Amino acid sequence: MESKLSGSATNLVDQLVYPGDVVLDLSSMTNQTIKLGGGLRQDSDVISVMKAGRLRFSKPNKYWVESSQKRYVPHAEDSVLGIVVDSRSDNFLVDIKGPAIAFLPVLAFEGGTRRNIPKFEVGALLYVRVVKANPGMNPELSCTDASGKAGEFGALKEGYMFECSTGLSRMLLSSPTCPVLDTLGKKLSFEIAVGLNGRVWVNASSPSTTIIVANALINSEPLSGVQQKIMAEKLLQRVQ
Amino acid sequence: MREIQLQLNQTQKLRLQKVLETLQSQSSIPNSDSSVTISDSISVNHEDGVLKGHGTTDHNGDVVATLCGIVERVNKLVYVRTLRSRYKPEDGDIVIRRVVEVAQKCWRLDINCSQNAYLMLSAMNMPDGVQRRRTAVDELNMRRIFEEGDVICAEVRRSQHDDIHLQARSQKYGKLNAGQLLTVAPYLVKRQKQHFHHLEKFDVDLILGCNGFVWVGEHVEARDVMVEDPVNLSDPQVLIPNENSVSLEEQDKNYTALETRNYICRAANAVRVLSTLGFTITLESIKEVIDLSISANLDIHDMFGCEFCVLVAEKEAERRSSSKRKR
Amino acid sequence: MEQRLANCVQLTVNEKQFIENALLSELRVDGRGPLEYRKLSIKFGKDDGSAEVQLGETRVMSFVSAQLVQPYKDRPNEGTLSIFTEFSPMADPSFEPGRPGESAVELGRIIDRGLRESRAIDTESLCILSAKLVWAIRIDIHILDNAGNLVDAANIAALASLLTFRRPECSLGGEDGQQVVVHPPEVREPLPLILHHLPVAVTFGFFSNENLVVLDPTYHEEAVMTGRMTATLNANGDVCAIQKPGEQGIFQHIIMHCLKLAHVKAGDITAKIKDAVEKHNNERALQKIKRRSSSVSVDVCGTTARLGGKQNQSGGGKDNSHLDQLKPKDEANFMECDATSSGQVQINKKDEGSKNFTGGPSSWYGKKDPYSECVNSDLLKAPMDSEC
Amino acid sequence: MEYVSPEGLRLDGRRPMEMRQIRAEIGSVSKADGSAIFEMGNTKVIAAVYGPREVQNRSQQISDRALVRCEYSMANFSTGDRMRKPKGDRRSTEISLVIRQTMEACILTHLMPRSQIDIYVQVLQADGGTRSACINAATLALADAGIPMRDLVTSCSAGYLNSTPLLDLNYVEDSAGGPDVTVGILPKLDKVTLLQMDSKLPIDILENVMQLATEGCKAIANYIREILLENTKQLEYRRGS
Repeated sequence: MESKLSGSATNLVDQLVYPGDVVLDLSSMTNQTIKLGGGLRQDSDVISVMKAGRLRFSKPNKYWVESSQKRYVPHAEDSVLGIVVDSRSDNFLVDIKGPAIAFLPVLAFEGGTRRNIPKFEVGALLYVRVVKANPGMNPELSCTDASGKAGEFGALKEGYMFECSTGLSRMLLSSPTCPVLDTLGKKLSFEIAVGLNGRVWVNASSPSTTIIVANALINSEPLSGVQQKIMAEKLLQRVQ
Repeated sequence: MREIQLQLNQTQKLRLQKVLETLQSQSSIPNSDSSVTISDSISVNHEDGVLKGHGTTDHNGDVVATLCGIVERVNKLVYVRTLRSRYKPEDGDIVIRRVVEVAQKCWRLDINCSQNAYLMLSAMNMPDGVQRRRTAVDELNMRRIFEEGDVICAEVRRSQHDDIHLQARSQKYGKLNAGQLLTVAPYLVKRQKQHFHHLEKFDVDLILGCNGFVWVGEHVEARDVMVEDPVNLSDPQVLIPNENSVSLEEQDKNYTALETRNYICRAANAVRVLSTLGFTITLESIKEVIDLSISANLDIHDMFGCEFCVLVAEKEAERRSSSKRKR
Repeated sequence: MEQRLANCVQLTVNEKQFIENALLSELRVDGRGPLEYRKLSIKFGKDDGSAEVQLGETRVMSFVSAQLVQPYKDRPNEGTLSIFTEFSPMADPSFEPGRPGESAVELGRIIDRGLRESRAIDTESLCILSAKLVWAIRIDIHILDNAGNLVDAANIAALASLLTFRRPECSLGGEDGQQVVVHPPEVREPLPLILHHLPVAVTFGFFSNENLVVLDPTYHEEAVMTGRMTATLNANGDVCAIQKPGEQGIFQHIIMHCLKLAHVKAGDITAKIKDAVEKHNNERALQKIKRRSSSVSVDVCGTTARLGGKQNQSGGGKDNSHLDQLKPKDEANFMECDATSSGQVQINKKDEGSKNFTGGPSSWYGKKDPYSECVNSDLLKAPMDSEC
Repeated sequence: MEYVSPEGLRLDGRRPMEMRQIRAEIGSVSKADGSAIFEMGNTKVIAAVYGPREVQNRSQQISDRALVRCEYSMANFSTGDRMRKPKGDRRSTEISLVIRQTMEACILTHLMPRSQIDIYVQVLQADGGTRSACINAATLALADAGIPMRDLVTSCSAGYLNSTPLLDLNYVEDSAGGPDVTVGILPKLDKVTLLQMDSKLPIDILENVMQLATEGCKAIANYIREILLENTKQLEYRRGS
């Protein structure tokens, strides 16, 4: 432990860390401001870990712990897939797999006014953006991007939605495009929407394509890049 | 079959049987297949185009009933009118029922339909009779107007699929005092122009609620029970002692003469008799039963006797056949 | 209110539509065909009469136990069979803790009817003393993970555990022939139950589109489908129970078609169960030989087994409670064993031994002491008497 | 035991394909919105329906359809041995569930959103076929309450004893341990909604027994329809115009 502390924190970056691990010793650092993300905590003058995962660092000074969970902790500016569970006069209640139901104000749509409130039935699937995620409050969602344009946000029609871990959805969103999507995309044509909250929506012209893509994605979670590629290719061969 | 629940002796049975036969022969149902049960096909002329109304559904192109009742046709519309069922609200209906809950800015009434109805505070004439925005104070004083358990008469304002809203924007609506509330099957009360009646002969008020509740009570000149001193209303602290002091005086005012009470009971029993026999409850039929009971010199409690019931039935059959002949 | 909404996360409209649309082209979301079963695996516990069934991701565990009781008055020569189900909120958040809900009761009844009414178990062979003492067989079914089609999984688990259950042998002795002697497993090999046939439950799902029928519906399909039918058949094509509890109407010819399909499936599943049981029995037989020849091997294979009687004596037990009840008659038994061997090995041996014997009563805890109730009752002149 | 005599008569003198006498009465509970008594031979059940009414427990409210609840119970005096039965035993829970789902299948629940319909059925005399009698009584009560339904559900049981399919088993035949098939059908749509079966029966014989039970259901459906039609007519005649 001591040896770790004496060195800079960088030796833990991209390593697995566990709750209680000390990542940074502020006393040994010379007046450097750092930004802490999820899973890290300041404990007097050390920074310790709160959840198991990989420590990530982004220049110049951001640290966070990345892990894969079934539930989602809302975070502002995340794009997520939500399910409408109820509608009230001023809000739609949307489930985003978070600890609390999220509110989607009825006016949070492009050009939204009292006159043209959209109608969603219970169980509708929406691609939305988290606007506010303060602890102790229900998260607030929006169906517009930061500039007020609808963009890709809104209700997703047809297709199939499956749930996965947050890790998988992060992998699917990573750039360069993750191998499994890359391989599948070369042979099949399909639409996909990935929510950071561990929900993925796939749509294709034929149900068989949708099922293949969905199952390939679900199966790719524990696989490395090369394995993913092999798996996807095998699957495609079997189909053709 | 829903029989008439009476202990009849043999001759009474025969007499009632005869009455029912007369009624059957006089019925305005044009033919026997206009009454249907669930899953019966309704014959329609598809060429003219059909609008399927309440109580019908489509099964392989056939119009099929989903209720037991009478098929009614209005132009292209075909629907089934049920007999026994809960009340189905229509705009403008007069309803009577108890307050079950005092909620935010509204009272909730169980009006014997699939859902409780709302009477918004804003849909009420304020006691002071002034048109104005309802304030928070008004909201706090809602229990001074109606409490849980009060019997209220109101009008259906809007009966959309979701919510049923009532209104009581006239002096004739509001809380009902000094009388009896009777329950009958809603199909026995027909929608008419006039649901508020004053039987002058007996000084009795009669309100036929479309939801199957009938009010028989002491005649009230203008329904001003809610009128209270507006100053007091806005200030509840003044009102509380006031109320106590007034109570004796009010009791005196609320005293109903024995004679009136007797008439109320007689009218109420008349309604009960009609309801047992399953006859339509109208002002005329009630009046007739009361007159019949008086002319027969019957005590109020004897009105449930089988003999009287049969008598009423016979009279009703006679009345219907004579009215038919007139037409 | 919000909590309730959060708990009942339902299927999205998209999923519902997709599941039905995909079925129209004979496809299911997990890649199966409409009439395919999920992968079935049967595992057996160390104890006789315990089985864990995994059907796709559905996991059900079943444990059979037996106890000597007085028979019902109207059936003095027959042992009894009862089924208990446990739907823990662990397996599915929609299960409520506490009293068994409607679905738990229904599941228990379907399995119960399939086994009991079709006389799958020879209950007469469970009688020891007519009108006085019979074996009561109890099946406990625990749902560990709900991923759809609990009925089939639970039924297979119940059958597998019944097939591997062994009850101690009993004989009548004493002067009047009324004394019951329960032979500990070391002395006489415990007996399996006699099963005449295996009623296998096969569940079908129906959808609002009448032509769609699926076999072995998953959790998501269960949320979409509008009707369900469970047919319990044996491999000979005898229908033992059918449960179609209302819901959507189905044409009769479709039902007959389903029954024929179920017959084929029942044959497959029966074969699978028998295979698994045979494999387990072979392993068990091998173990037995090993145990008798070398005590060390017992130690190895007994590690996961519950330490039974040992803890009664050593006192530091983790599941003492249920074994306490056995004390009165087991004590002598253990003493004997103690004398012959020592240490851990001996403990395991004893454990192996007593387990078959105690397997039954061990899960009756929570009730009154069953032995004082049934064995030491005045009816039975002779108390239990180990011949060890 | 011989359940069918060589002359082809059953213990109570019926032919194998003969149903017991059925009788129905509408409107036996004055407080209920709909009620009925249904008798099949000595089996007698009473059913009462309340609703559609406001949902009592608001957390159970369903926003797009009506909540249907059902409670089945057996009167202590309904069977030969008169004993106190614990309420909510497994059998009644199952039958409640079965009746509820059977009735729910035919009630047009989407027409009455956010309301509740309660069905109470009680067995007054039990002599076999209580489950079927309860469903028939519930159908009548629901129709009497003016609740819109897709079709009338009717139910009847059949068994197989002494190699003979028997319609409408009574208690003695029911407790003989032979197969017992209870069928509930939607007569107009000609679909089977309820099917329960016990004991052991080869598939092809089951088909015959099921067919017999279905015929029984249809006969009951005709009777129920007549009763309902007559009831409607009488009410209308008395009400007048």
